[in-house]
Amino acid sequence: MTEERLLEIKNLKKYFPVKAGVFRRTVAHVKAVDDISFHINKGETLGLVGESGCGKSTAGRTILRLLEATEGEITFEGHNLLELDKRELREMRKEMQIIFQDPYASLNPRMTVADIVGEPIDIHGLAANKKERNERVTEILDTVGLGTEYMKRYPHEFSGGQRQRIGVARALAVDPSLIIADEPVSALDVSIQAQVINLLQDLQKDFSLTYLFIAHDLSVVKHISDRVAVMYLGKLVEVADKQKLFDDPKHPYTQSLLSAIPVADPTYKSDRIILEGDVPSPVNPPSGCRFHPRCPYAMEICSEVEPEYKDYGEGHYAACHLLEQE
Amino acid sequence: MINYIIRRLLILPVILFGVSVLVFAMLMLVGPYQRLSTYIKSPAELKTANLDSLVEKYGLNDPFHQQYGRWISGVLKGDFGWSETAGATVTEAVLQRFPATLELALLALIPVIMGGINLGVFSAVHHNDPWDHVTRVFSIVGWSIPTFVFGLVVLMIFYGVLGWFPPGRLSVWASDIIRSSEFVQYTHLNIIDGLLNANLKVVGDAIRHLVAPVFSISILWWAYILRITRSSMLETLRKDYIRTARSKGVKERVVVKKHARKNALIPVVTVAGHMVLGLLGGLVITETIFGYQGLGQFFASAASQLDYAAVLGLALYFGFLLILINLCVDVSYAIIDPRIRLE
Amino acid sequence: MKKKIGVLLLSLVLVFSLASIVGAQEVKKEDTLTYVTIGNQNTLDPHFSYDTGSAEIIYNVYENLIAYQGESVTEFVPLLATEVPSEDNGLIKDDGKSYVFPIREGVEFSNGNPLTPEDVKYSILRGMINDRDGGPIWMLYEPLLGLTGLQDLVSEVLGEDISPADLSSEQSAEVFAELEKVIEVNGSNVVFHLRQPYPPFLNILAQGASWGSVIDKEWSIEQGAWDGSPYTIAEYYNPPKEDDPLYDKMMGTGPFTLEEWENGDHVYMKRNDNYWRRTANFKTVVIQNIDEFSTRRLLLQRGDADIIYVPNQFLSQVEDMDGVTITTGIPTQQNMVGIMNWEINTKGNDNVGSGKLDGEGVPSNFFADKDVRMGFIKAFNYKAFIEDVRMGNSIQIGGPIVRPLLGTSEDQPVYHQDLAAAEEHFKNAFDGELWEKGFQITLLFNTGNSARQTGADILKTYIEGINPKFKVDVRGIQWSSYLDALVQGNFTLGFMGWLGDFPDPHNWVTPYLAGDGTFGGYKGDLYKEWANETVEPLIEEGITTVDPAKRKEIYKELQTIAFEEGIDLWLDQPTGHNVRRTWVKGWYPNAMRPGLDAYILDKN
Amino acid sequence: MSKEKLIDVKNLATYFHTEEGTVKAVDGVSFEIYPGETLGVVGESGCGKSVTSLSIMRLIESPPGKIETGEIIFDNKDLTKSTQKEMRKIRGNDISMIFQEPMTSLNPVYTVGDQIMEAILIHKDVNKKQARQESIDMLTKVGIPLPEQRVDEYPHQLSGGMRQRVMIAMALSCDPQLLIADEPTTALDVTIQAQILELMNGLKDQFGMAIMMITHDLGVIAEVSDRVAVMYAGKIVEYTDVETLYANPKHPYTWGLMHSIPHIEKDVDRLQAIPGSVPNPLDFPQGCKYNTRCPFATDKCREVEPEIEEIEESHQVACWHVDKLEEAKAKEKKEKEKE
Amino acid sequence: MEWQEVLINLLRNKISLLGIFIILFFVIIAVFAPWIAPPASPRDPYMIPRAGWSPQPKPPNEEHIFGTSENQYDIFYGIIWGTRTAFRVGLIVVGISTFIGITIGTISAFYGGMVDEVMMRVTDIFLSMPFLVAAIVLTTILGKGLDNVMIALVTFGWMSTARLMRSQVLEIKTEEFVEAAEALGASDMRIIMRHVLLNTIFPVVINASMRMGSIVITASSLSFLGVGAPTGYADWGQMISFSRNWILGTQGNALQFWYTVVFPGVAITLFCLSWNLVGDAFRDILDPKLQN
Repeated sequence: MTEERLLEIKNLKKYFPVKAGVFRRTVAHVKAVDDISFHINKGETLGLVGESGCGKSTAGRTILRLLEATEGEITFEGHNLLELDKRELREMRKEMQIIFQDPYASLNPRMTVADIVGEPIDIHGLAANKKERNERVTEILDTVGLGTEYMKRYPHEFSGGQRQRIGVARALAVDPSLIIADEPVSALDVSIQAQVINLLQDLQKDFSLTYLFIAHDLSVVKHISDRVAVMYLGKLVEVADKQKLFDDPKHPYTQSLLSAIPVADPTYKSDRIILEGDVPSPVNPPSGCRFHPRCPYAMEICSEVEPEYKDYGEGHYAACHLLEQE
Repeated sequence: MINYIIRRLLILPVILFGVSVLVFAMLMLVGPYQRLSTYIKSPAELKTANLDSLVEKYGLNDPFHQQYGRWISGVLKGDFGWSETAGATVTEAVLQRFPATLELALLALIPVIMGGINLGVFSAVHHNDPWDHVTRVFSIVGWSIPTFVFGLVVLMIFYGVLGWFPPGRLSVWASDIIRSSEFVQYTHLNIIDGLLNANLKVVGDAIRHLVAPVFSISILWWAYILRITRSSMLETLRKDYIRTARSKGVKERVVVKKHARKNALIPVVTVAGHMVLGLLGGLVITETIFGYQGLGQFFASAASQLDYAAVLGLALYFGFLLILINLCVDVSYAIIDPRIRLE
Repeated sequence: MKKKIGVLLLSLVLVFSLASIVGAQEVKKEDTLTYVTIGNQNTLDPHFSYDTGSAEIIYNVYENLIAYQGESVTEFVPLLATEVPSEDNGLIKDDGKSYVFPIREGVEFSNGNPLTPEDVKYSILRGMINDRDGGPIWMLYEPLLGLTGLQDLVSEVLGEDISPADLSSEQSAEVFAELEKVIEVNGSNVVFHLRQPYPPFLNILAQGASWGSVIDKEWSIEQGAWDGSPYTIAEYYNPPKEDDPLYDKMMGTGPFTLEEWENGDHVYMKRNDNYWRRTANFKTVVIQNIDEFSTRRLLLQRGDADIIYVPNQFLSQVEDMDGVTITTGIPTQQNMVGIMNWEINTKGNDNVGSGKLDGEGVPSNFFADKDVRMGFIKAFNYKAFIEDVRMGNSIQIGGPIVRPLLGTSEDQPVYHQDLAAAEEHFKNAFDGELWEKGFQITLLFNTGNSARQTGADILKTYIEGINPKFKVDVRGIQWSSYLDALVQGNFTLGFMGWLGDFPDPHNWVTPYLAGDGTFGGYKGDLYKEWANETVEPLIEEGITTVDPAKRKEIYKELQTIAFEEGIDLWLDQPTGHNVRRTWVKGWYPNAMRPGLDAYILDKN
Repeated sequence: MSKEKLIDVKNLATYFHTEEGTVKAVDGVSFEIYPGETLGVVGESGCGKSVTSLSIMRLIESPPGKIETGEIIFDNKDLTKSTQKEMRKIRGNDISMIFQEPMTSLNPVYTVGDQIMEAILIHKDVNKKQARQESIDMLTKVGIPLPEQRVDEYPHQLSGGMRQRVMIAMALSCDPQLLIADEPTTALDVTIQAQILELMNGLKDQFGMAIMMITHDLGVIAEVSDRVAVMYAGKIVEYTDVETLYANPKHPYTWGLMHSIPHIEKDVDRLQAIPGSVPNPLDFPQGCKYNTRCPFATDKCREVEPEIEEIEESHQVACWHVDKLEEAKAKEKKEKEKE
Repeated sequence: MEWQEVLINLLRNKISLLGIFIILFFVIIAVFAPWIAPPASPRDPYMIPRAGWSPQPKPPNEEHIFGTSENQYDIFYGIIWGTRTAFRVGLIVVGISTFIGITIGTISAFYGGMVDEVMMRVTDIFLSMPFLVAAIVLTTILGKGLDNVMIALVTFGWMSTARLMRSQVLEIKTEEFVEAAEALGASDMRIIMRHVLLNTIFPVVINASMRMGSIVITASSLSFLGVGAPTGYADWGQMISFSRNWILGTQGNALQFWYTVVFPGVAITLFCLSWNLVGDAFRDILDPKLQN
């Protein structure tokens, strides 16, 4: 595999202000994404996992500049995305697309499939005339496995799986190189998930796409990703090659996450690490290592010093004091 | 929540300022001589009235900011000016009429809110039953009848034919009583004063005069509240926590009254705020028809006579009232909904 | 819990309302008179008041030196004076320039203060110093000094135009010295000194409820009214209504006292038990203001009102009512006239279309052309108006003066509809140009006055029928705008009414015909010139002549000029009516009485 | 098994009569639950698993819903024939229920304590003070820290996991014999899901109750169930104990489902997706309802609906072509061995 | 749900069908007014011809099938041409105020921040006067006449739409399909027009349909209070105000002048009712919360 970096994230931060008081002044920040760095290579799939509220979706949206980053650097094919002006950004959007979680909310209910898929073509002027546009739409729909007979229909006439295909088709219409898939299958029925996962994999091959695959379901992430990044409370705790991460998770959080997954095999018995308590609020995250209140191996230093996020060999990044001591 | 209320209170002067500028600007569309006619009642007065000196005297030809400044500096000192329509200072006129309107509005609101909510709940619980259809038809038809038609019909039937509910605020004999020295007017609300003085005849007479206007003004809002409550209730009855309550073995009556109604009231509270707004408008018509001397009638006549001190004063007063009502709405939200209260 | 409160409240309402329904029927108190009318009162200060609403109250609380006798508007009875002055009893002296009033003794104000001649003098002078803008006090200045107001007197005395409000105390004293000459206390008499004879002077003094009312000097000064000093004219001249100390307080010698006044809503008056004549029959008199006719009607029907105001057009609704008496055909001192503006302002005035004689509008001098005026006059359907609109309750007039005043007679000529003549006049107008080109004009009326509107509608109907090129629009506007249109000269033709101040032809010819009259003054310079030459000398002669026979001829001539020249569209003099419960006894009409006289009434 | 059945559902059918037509949400379902065991009901959305549970509770909104046929024998009574009054005595007391969305299943305007107490006050003869104490005890049992404080808090002040614990506390407050858990962990994060599942397992033993666990997650089923019913389009298509099901699925749907999900413990290059989508409940296909998606479907499948039959001991399947599946399994095994 | 589907549902719903039927009935009357009631003066057909000068109403007869009102205005003519007036006032006022409301609400919600703050405070200011009262003031100032009535109603009639729109847009703004459009590089204008407006329009249409009725009532109330349509103008509110002093009949014959209030009263109530019926049914159809 050639290690050409398509996307490089450096020290990305996204804070949301918390306003309170009589004058609605900003009194605190929700540190949804707090200083994360990673990269995605061309043609690979990077899985980004974490529990709800850990900032993974925010990270995805911030990379696309659907949300304005608070700080950091996002380099995409050599351009720093954060420095683009509105017009340049609009141009750049052809290269990066997003697929959403909720197939019901992500399609405009008042537009026909042809219009939904045709919209990116209209916006970027990718078709010279109506005929060409329709041909292109037909072609894309065909690619995602939808027949042309659906073109004049509205989203609510479709099942969840078909809708997700429409969402994929829309993303594909501009012929992007990067697709951020934000929990693309978690709202789908079990029997449909596989269809969409297979489709995504096929498309990746056919169009040499790069994916940032955001999900909370580790089994899906494991299935589809080349590398996996684990987030906890706005921070990356571990990033590694898929095999390495699942065989040899270094961070205690990754370990407990892996052990918490129920396995569809009644004979399989795992030594489950049950974490105590809930994920703390990102407004006022714990000091030091953010995982320390729930960490079964927490030490004194963990509550005081934030562990460094660093490479523990062969691109296996992690942030944990345990590892440093070893 | 408290912060929010403080914020609202801080914004109050801004809104009131805006309202006063808006109304003032509207009034300035009228030429100075035309505005002067407030002071001239008949052609006979034209003979000796020196129009130009009057314009001069009242400063009607001055630029906007000067006239406004003059007025607002008076207001800041508590002087809202003289109302020709009322023949009193605006403050006096408003204070004098406020109890009447308050009494009417309160009596109109209480049955509306209580009755409308209960009917709405009833209608929602009996969704698609004949009773539901009857109340729905009532609500749509009730909402479609103009107040002035309805008021006239009510007057015709209940006073003209039956002689039950006379117009005005009190009968002459009753007003003799309340003006007598034994009778203490604590609140100027006749019903309450009557009760406090243990004079049931006055109470009875006051109520007798209030029934018809209350009835004709509230029919519209009954229909409205009913409708909102119904749909809100229908929505609430489909909520998961209703299912939870049922799954605990809670009686259906309790499910409706305890679990559903309180939640369903949250949107109704907003509407109740709107309702008060509309009610104030409706008072203009109702008070006119029933010869009930309150703020609504005052506003109508002040407006039609271009009595600008009164119009401005009343506009500010209404604005103030409305903002207070909105605050009340917000507070009642908080009472009902802990999510807001504990914010 | 909530439900219980609801049930409780509901049953309370039911119980109370049922109880009161039963209880209310008995209460038709005999010692209370309830009069329900419209509008509101401007003030309770007699020297400020110039409207019937105020007068209705003032009339029952204050008294004058003399009053009209019964239904007559020409004969008087003494009231606070003991005799009515006349040439015969020698109390009118100096060829009608001095009037002597012996003041009645033993009369007290309702606070117990005795009435003295000094009070009378104070009352007259206080009124003349007050002399508010637009007020009625010109009616004292005109007979006594031949001036229109205090401003004129100041100019005359000081020889320069200073506003009375700016007088120094020395100047004030100087003016006051001249002013004081008009009235003199002579023992128990009060003597008025007129600069010129003024035949209707007694009428002016007899007019109740306003400038002639006698107030209590001591009490008035206590309240903060004019302090009686010669030096303070500036301070008390033309007070804003809201600062007038007598605005909402009353202290008269009359049969009733003021109990409570909520302007625009109600007035309660109590019997004055200290009254110098027999005390009134009613303990309480209530005047309620309810603008909605239906409501008033129901109050009458249910017996909750004893007397109500019924506009002419609704008379039919009370005609067959049980226990209700209606008196119609009462002579009044008012008329309705179509005023024609001789010099219409054409700039920015959308009542005149293009403002030119081009078929799309009318020129400024449209009504200065006699043929146009006569065309309009001849096109009007008088018969329909009197019969349908007035429902017969009206007398047609042939000039500004109403009957039975001097200068009028039963056989006086009046206008009749004559469409052929109207066509002829229109053909002659503007040398035939008008007939060729046509015109477009907007007639205004003040909304709510359906008689005026119908008047305009009648003109529209017939004039448009004469020539299809004649286009007449009728537009209703607020009273304020209507008045504004008149003052600004935007008025074209519109109906106006005049309510007599005192029953003398002078009070009728002046507003309509004089170049500076209430209406005549807004007809432009063309009219002023014309009036100056033709009518004003006659008006002047009329008021300074004492001999009634001579005066009659003068006013007859004025009436004839007005009729023949078609100065205005002289329409009618509506007759009055009174609607009351039959149990109200003792009522009789008087054209000059402002509405209610509770003293003469009784309920069995 | 000779144990006495706690609840016996026989041929239950619940239809919804809507304007667009009749929705046969549950169409002839039979199963039983024994005391102390966990029955897993697995299926995709719209398969009728929730309606089944609501039918047992008699909480189907009527109209439009109606239990058409069948019996639900509980405590020697047929619940389908019970009055609502009788049902209220059972609900929350003998049978209680927890739901998928802990966010929306608690009434936002009452405190946690109020809502737990309500159930206790209805079913137990205690006063308010005792009820409150019991609520606090229950909160302690479901592992909520500072229960004395939490009892007076409102649902929105709690996290999702906490709320689900409150729901469980509420459901168990009257010591029910059967707990119906309708997707209790679907809305929760993996680590919280693990907590809740652990908690439920612990409480099950402690309270000695049976659980009917409804979920779409084959992993959750495998973890907690004793026996499993697989539902598809209003029918149970396979019904057996959990080990048998996972080791030897006999219905093509069960088999397809298991192949279509990625497994954390083993890697595959490509998932075997079930084609098509769940049929519209207003327009179910004729014959076997799975025939539109089944790789083994024949004309027979398209015409006649198979009844559920016991093909091995305590292994019921509703399929005409169990043999074909076995062939496919064998083929697959061979291929794997080849590799 | 789509337009066609909504329409089909509206036609299927008995309540809304009744409403639509009544509206159509009024539309036919309005369109064919010149044939149903030929105008006396073509120059201004909206002025009701007077059949005489008497102030007292006259009962229905052959010539005037609904009778004549106070001052002899032909009631039939007034009702027929008043239908046009009702549509004109309703459509123009609702149309313009809805447009203003949509614009302000959308801009306010879409851009947020200071823009939102200022616009909402302005809305608050306009909302701080009761609608009818504000309309009375402005109509009085501008003078009688239908145009002025419409100006007043528009001036004080846009706020509810603006607020509704704002809350709708705020809701829609966070929808994923809006984000999707943004991710595709769509301009703000395109997002507003194609995504936001298209999805917020139904509640606004419901609101507008409900307001059709109440605006006509308000306009009539102004006429009733004497500040609305010019005297004699074909306007239902004025027709009712003509009946105002006659509604009680005479003693012993309370229904003597029934025709003066019944015909215009029925017309205005039916008109308002029809819009409410459609609006109500519309809401039921579109309210996803009420759909199971």
